[in-house]
Amino acid sequence: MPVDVSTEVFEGPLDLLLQLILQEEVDLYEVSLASIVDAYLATIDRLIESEDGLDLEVATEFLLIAATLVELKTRRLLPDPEGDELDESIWLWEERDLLLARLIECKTFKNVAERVESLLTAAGRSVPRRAGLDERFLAITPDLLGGVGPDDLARAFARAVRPKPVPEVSLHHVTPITASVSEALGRLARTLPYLGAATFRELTADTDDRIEVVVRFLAVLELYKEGLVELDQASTFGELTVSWLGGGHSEVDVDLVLAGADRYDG
Amino acid sequence: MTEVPPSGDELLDDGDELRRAIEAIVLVSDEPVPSELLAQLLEVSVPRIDEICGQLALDYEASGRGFQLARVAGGYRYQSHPDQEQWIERYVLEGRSAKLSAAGLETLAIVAYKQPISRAQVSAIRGVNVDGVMRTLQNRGYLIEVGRDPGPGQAVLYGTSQRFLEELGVDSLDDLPPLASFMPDSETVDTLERGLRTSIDADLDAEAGDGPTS
Amino acid sequence: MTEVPPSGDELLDDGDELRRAIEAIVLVSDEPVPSELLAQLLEVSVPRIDEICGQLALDYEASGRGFQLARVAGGYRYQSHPDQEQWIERYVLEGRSAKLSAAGLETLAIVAYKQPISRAQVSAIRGVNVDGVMRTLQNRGYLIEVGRDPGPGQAVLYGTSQRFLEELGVDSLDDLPPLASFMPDSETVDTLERGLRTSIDADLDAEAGDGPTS
Repeated sequence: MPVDVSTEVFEGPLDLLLQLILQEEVDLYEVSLASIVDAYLATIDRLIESEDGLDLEVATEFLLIAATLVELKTRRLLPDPEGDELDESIWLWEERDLLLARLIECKTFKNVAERVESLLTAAGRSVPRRAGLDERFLAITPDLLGGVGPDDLARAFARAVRPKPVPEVSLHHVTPITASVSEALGRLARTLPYLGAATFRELTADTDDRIEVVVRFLAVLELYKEGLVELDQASTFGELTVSWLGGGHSEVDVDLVLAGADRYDG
Repeated sequence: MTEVPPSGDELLDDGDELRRAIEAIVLVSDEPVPSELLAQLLEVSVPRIDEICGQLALDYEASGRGFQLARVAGGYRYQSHPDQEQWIERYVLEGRSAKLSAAGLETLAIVAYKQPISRAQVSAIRGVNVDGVMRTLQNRGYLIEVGRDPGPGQAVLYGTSQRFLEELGVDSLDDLPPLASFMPDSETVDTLERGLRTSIDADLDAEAGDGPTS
Repeated sequence: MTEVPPSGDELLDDGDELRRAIEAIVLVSDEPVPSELLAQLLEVSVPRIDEICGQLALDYEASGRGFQLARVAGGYRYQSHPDQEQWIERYVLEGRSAKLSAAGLETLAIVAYKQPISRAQVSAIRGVNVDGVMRTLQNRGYLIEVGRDPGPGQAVLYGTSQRFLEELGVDSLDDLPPLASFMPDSETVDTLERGLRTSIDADLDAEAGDGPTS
């Protein structure tokens, strides 16, 4: 039976296999090679069919692991009655152990990563003082740029232009999320009836701003909740198509939708 | 968690909570923090901020700390105590080459890549007042005035100096590395996008009843 | 409070002078100040520095300061107290780095324990191309190039930076638990093993008698 693949946010073939096996045990209290192989192959299929496709290097690794898995599964289904292919079986066995060793190593570093993350989070609660010397003392040093290279300068620039956290204090006055969702809703409710249908990518083509993308996504969900649009996605990694169901354009529709948006008000 | 001092026998009062927050904010700031900003952040009046900061400065002095809370350019900042100057000089001269603060380096980087640029424009990018930092960089000979904005206001425009190029060890501004490879990556965006996809999938699955299973 | 009364009638002792100098120097530094450097500048032993700094950190905690003196990456630095996080967050902070993705964390974890290590080696462990992630980590200052593989190809070898320790808030890499302690538990290993088990294994086990166990 299908392993739950809708949860997959995996990084490459090894990670996928690791998740499939551990996930299957959680779901079924036992693991079955057959269903893992099936899920694995199904995922590769979807990746190949997805619009981004698979790059060759990644695909090779996926296929190598898949080949080993299929071989293992075949052996299981068709145990060799003669027993005269012992050499090949031993070879397969070694492949299996190699794969197992890689999975264990992969899992080990995932565990380390968790610890690193918790340390980073704990340390992130404190902010170090980086103000440095005040101007009185800068005057006595001859080589203020000592040790600073062109790359450091470029990094400093990147740091300076990195989007800054929104100061929370401003939220007391403007509640920007509510405003933006309403705004996005209004715009969608006005444009979608004319477009009929559009992909989410098209609906966000004019912005690079992550917050804006999230806001529009919330707006789309809101329309979906109100039964004004239909969402369709052909494959897991495919485009999300938003189709208007709300009939012709009218002010009533917009008002209705905007009324719904009030629920975002915190 | 706000904790009670280990052996303390009275709770920190409201003033103590404010004091602690002010200490934390001013400590991590690389510019003097205006009273008005502190008042806004901590949701108390400006006179209350000034009262607590004044008391705090006296406390540090009375307990013989090696630093001070000083009022500079309309804001508060920590600085080393004047009577510790000899040690600071020793640290600067012997300990290692003194460096620009992170704020100084970022400001310099913005001017280097965006020149000619006005103070207000640099300030808009960094999100803080940069008057002090710009003045320091100018005094050090890294920044020079290169003209005036033709628009209304005629703001002074700044650029980097020859000296800056020399100390950085490059021949000309053209030798500065291209920014593309240093810009914030799309990793975060990707993660977010994947998160969205996952939740869309979940919704669709729930709706359709037979989502994309294997 | 550990302060001398304002109208104190005794001079600060030697320890107090040292403490004040340390406070001043650490305050004006923009990175952790190594004990060795403090010892050299102040002409006392390293243990004496560590003793005074340890006491100072306790003093700040006991008197409920909004900041801490922390030992990080082999040195001392001032940082805001963790319980003041909410106020610091309200204050716009430049350069407060975005969270690392899972891929970033795993790559960092591998380099931290396997350094010096090449990109290809990290890639082999993770089973995916890590070029982009490694570049991001390098741009963020967590990874640095530490040398080149003497073998053919001369691959660049990477290690973690001082900055990584600072962000992690640990004194040195030795403070991280040994890698063995992160091995998946035997239950997980069993599950993984069963996931790859074929029925022929049993036959082979019987046949080979003492074959290598997994």
